Amino acid sequence: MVDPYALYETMARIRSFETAASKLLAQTRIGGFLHLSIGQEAVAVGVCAALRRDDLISSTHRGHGHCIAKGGTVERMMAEMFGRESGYCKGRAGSLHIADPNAGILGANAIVGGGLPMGVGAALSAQVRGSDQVSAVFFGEGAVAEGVFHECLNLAGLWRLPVVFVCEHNSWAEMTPVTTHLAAPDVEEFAVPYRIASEVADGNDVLVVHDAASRAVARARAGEGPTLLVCRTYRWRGHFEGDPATYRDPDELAAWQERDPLRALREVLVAEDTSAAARLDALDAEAERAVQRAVEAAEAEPPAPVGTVVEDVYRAPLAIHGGAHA
Amino acid sequence: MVDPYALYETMARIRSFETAASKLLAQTRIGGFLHLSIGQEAVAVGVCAALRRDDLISSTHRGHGHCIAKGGTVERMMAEMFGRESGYCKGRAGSLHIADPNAGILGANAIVGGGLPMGVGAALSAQVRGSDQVSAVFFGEGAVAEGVFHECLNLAGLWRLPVVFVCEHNSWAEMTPVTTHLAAPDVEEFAVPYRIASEVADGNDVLVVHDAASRAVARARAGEGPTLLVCRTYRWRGHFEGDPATYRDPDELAAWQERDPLRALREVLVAEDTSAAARLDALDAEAERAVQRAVEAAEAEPPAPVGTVVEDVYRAPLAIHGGAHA
Amino acid sequence: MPELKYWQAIRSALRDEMARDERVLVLGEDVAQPGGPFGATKGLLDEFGPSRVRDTPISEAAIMGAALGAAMTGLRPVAEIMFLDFMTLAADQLVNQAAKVSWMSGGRFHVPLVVRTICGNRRGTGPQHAQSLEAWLAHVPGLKVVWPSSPGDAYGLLKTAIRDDDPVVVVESLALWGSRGPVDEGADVPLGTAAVRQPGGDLTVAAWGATVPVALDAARHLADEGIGVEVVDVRSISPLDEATILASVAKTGRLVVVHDAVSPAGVGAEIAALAAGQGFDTLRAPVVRVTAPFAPVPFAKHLETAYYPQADDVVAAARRVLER
Amino acid sequence: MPELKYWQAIRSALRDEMARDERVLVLGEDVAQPGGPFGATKGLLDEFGPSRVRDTPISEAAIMGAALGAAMTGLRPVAEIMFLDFMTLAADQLVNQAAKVSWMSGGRFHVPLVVRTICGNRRGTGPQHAQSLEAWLAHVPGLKVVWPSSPGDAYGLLKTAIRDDDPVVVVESLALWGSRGPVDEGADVPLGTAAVRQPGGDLTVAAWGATVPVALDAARHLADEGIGVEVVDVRSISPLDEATILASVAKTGRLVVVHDAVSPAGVGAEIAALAAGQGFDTLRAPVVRVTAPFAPVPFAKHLETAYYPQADDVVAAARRVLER
Ligand SMILES: Cc1ncc(C[n+]2csc(CCOP(=O)(O)OP(=O)(O)O)c2C)c(N)n1
Ligand SMILES: Cc1ncc(C[n+]2csc(CCOP(=O)(O)OP(=O)(O)O)c2C)c(N)n1
Ligand SMILES: [Mg+2]
Ligand SMILES: [Mg+2]
Repeated sequence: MVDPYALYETMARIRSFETAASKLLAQTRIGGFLHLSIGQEAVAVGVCAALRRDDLISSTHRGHGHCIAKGGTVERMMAEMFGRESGYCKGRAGSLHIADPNAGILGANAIVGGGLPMGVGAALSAQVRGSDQVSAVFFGEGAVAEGVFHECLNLAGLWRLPVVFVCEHNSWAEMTPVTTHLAAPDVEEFAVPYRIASEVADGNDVLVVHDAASRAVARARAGEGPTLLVCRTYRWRGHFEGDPATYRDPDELAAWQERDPLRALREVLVAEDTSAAARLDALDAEAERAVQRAVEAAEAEPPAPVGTVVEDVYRAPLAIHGGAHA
Repeated sequence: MVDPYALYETMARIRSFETAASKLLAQTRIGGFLHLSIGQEAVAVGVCAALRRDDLISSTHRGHGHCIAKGGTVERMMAEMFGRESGYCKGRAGSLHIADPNAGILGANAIVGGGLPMGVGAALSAQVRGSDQVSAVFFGEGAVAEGVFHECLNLAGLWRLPVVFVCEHNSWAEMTPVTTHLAAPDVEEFAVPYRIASEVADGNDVLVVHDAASRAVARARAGEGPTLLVCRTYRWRGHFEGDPATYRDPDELAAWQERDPLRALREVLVAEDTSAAARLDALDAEAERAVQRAVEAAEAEPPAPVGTVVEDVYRAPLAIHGGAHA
Repeated sequence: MPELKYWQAIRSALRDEMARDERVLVLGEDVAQPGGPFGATKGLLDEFGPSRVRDTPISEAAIMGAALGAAMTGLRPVAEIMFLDFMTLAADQLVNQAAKVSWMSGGRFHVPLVVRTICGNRRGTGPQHAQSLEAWLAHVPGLKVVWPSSPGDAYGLLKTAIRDDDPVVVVESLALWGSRGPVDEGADVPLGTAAVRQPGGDLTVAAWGATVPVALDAARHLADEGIGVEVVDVRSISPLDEATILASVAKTGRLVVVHDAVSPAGVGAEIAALAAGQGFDTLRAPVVRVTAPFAPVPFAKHLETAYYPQADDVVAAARRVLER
Repeated sequence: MPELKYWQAIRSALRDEMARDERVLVLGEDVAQPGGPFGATKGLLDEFGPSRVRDTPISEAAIMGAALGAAMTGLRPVAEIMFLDFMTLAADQLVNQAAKVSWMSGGRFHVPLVVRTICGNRRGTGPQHAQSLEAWLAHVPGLKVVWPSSPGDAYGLLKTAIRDDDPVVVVESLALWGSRGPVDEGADVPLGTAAVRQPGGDLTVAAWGATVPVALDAARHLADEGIGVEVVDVRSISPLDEATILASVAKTGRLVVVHDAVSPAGVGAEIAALAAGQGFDTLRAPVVRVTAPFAPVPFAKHLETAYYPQADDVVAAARRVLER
């Protein structure tokens, strides 16, 4: 049985991390394109809690939540945002590209749909190696319009790969609503022509997401093939930090904020147990402290040395061609 | 009402053309990759007979039938196979790339799925220009695994474009059966998540294809959007000329040859009218003569001048960079 | 002449051409209702309506191919591929289809297609939003490729591209997005022409897009030392204005090429090869390419700054070449 | 040493590496049951079973990306993209993903991925099956690219590529498919090395893939006239073996590059630029590139023959360079 307090704790960590990142960017203490998942934490946490540490995920441009939920540390993520060598990408690639083999994070991705095939490939690898690892692939509903989504569903369906396709359906792709970018919003219907299982979950209810994901993961682990899991949710912030999001109706946002995934879980737990509130408050506070420590530590580190930018292009260093000083 | 004799005539012309091409290649009088549609003529003819001359088609590597049915002449097609300047591509691009603006042929295509978007674009153009032209896009079931197929269905569904997607479902993609390359063979199911109409037709019955296509074209012309029309059929020859097709069961071929689209229509017509046989024989003979004349004419022409290969890269000639004689 | 920002010049060219020619159609991700990811299509939807200004799904291949089909059948589409890096997703439609249709059809179809795309170099956009892939495009027969470095050229080249009957890729620099300059709405900028931004007799520096200001900066430094740098804004990546480049090299005898792309098989290699070929007899020193190192584009500002050529790097390269 | 055909050498390398290392996986269109579109994977399914030898759907992006994911998680996949032209469909997965994973992950993920692909040049396959796009690949940091010109190299380079921990694209020539040659199953051919196929003192001719026989042919002609041509089989397109090329140019002072790709921003430009840069002081004549004209590849045999560089063209270029 999943511990709901653990779920809450992780959601709180994501919320704290992203809230901090938003402020840091506004203060220009960090730079870059920042896509926050505030409001969508339940999907990342519900799904990743159904996974083992040696399972794999592939993530998106809106990936902080996935990475934290899968076991990425806020220290190394924050160091990456600050361009520090201790960051997950040695400070060179930024928050859009966090990856960690130890935590089973294949990578965030700045290409819409770009991470799907590698997630399918990880499932293929598990199948070939005879491992029971499972791969979960996150993507927004906007990625459904990318052809590669369909290539992946077909391949996974054909080979019955142990993969869970997790659609974070927040009804917006940048500044464009789903009615403008998908012929129909019901992404789960794509399971049918590929003969794969599907689940639809309330993406703001972490327990519901976790249940659905657990069934999907169990099927995958048992060799029963892929699942398309569609979670309806909503992003609170603009598409990226700096986007005023004037394109959407404030009431739409307000309605979804009423359904804050953290508050929703809190209400469930408090209704069950009167001491819950204090416990959850403590988790909130600890999440904030942890993120604050990570910020301070990252900020105190020196910038990644300039020379490191040409490292790791290949496993063994090659004579590098070109460069300003060629 | 469609004239079934006209349908037969066109099927006979395609059959003759491809039979001749096969022989010419075997005799090395022509070269190149040759993909024949013998056995599938009813799809090309049934669909194109439902189109007007100013409607557009986009075709495939197996495109002779589409081009002839849409009004391409066997003379210019044969000249192309012979590499003559009077060929549709001035002899330079070969049978895989036949195109003709006058007959509404956007082009055959050597990239699986490569012709779909341009067909959708032609429908977009009609819609923007306020024309009632319709666009028909041919593709094999193998192309369903290409992501671009899905991008096209989504776009056409969203914008309700006047396009008919015609799947020539012959259950093989090169040497690989559909069970190996599609998670499920029922291509028509893809209409559902895109909210577009679908039709399934016996691809070896030209009257049935024509009926289904006519409904689809009527919808498109009336502004009611796209249709996915799936025609089950079979290719008699190998994937390309020279492929012995040892990978498939001879009984499978034999069963489909029993259902020869030309013979099937002949039987219908003969049952209706005792004088039909003679009339159809005459059409067969005339088709063969026409193709023979085209072969002779093409063969008699000189090869396309070598210098023409650098022409038409741009509309107005540019200084050409490079080249062996640079 | 009005002063406009780079992005305003783009918008202005789109607006003027759409008003002039009803065959012009704009399509891409977020171009209609949102007015473009960075504002370059603002107002077009209101002025020209939803039929001619269309938000698309995130489907780069379909965007490119649908624009191609529309171009073949009577329209003059301007398709937007948001970032040059995403051209990889539309590459079949661009390279195997659009670029070849005129040739394959025996010159019977034409493809009056414009593809606008942004390069995010020098703007902290990281390894998948900042690649300079102009060399890929230059290697494709059937395409024309331009990269404006000023608002004036952003306007003039886009306008000419829209009026051209062949597929033209217009690469725009996010780094120059807010730069201001005069825009002459009467003047076309012909495709296929480079522009000498500053004359000089000692050394030719060829640059384009966001490296033009870098080259001009370096030229100013060197001018203080009495060294005359001729800065050639290549501007037309394909076809290259070989005559202008060769004439400059003939005059100076020395060539430095600066670009933000990596070096191997870049457009800098092409220009160096041109000098080593037709220009050989006038060349008095090695050709030096000042480029990004052979690595993806870093996100962190300090790494990005070090990654891209700076004026100092150009000055240093110039000194090496001038020693000879 | 056995004599094998080019395609048999490929098959042999695949077989040997699959037998040696159970992490090696082969996937692609028609590679398993049919044994490959041109036979290069025949017998692998029977020997290694359906888990490790897989027929895929016609989904180039998914093939590439699935192979990438498998490479990141413990396997060493050999993915086949049937023709190099189709790399356009897998370009995002190759360029934006596979090539960058090692760098982006701070060196924590590695991508021991091999991509085999055929170039149909000189085989009547026409404009969408015969493009030589090696310059695109050479322009991508994170990729290695080789193009064997003989059965021996087809074996040796593929074997080394499979053992390499970075993504390697192996381009194979359909034109050489049936060519025979000795295959030393013991010898590895290291990536990043060129091979001097024939020594000579008067002129360097650099070539790869199907132009190597053309260059050798030209060299024989010129040898009859007492002219010593050094033929360098570039073989490793990325990284280039700059040292071998420069050493040859230092010796001969003259360079002709022959390739089947179009000229602008081709790998020939890179090699010319190398000579014009580091090699400048040893260069005594203009560098001449003998390439395809700037047009798509024609299908008709007589046009195709005229389109691609022939030995005569190389001889003519050599004469021009030797006049100097
Ligand atoms: C291939 C590609 N096309 C376009 C973009 C620009 N882009 C970044 S995020 C985004 C919207 C994605 O929407 P969705 O998949 O629903 O994810 P969400 O942002 O809603 O989480 C777009 C168009 C991109 N990064 N990659
Ligand atoms: C993008 C691309 N991938 C692979 C090929 C090689 N190829 C040519 S035809 C074909 C099979 C196509 O099958 P299908 O679409 O069913 O058409 P059919 O040949 O059955 O008519 C393949 C794989 C190609 N031409 N283009
Ligand atoms: Mg979304
Ligand atoms: Mg088929």
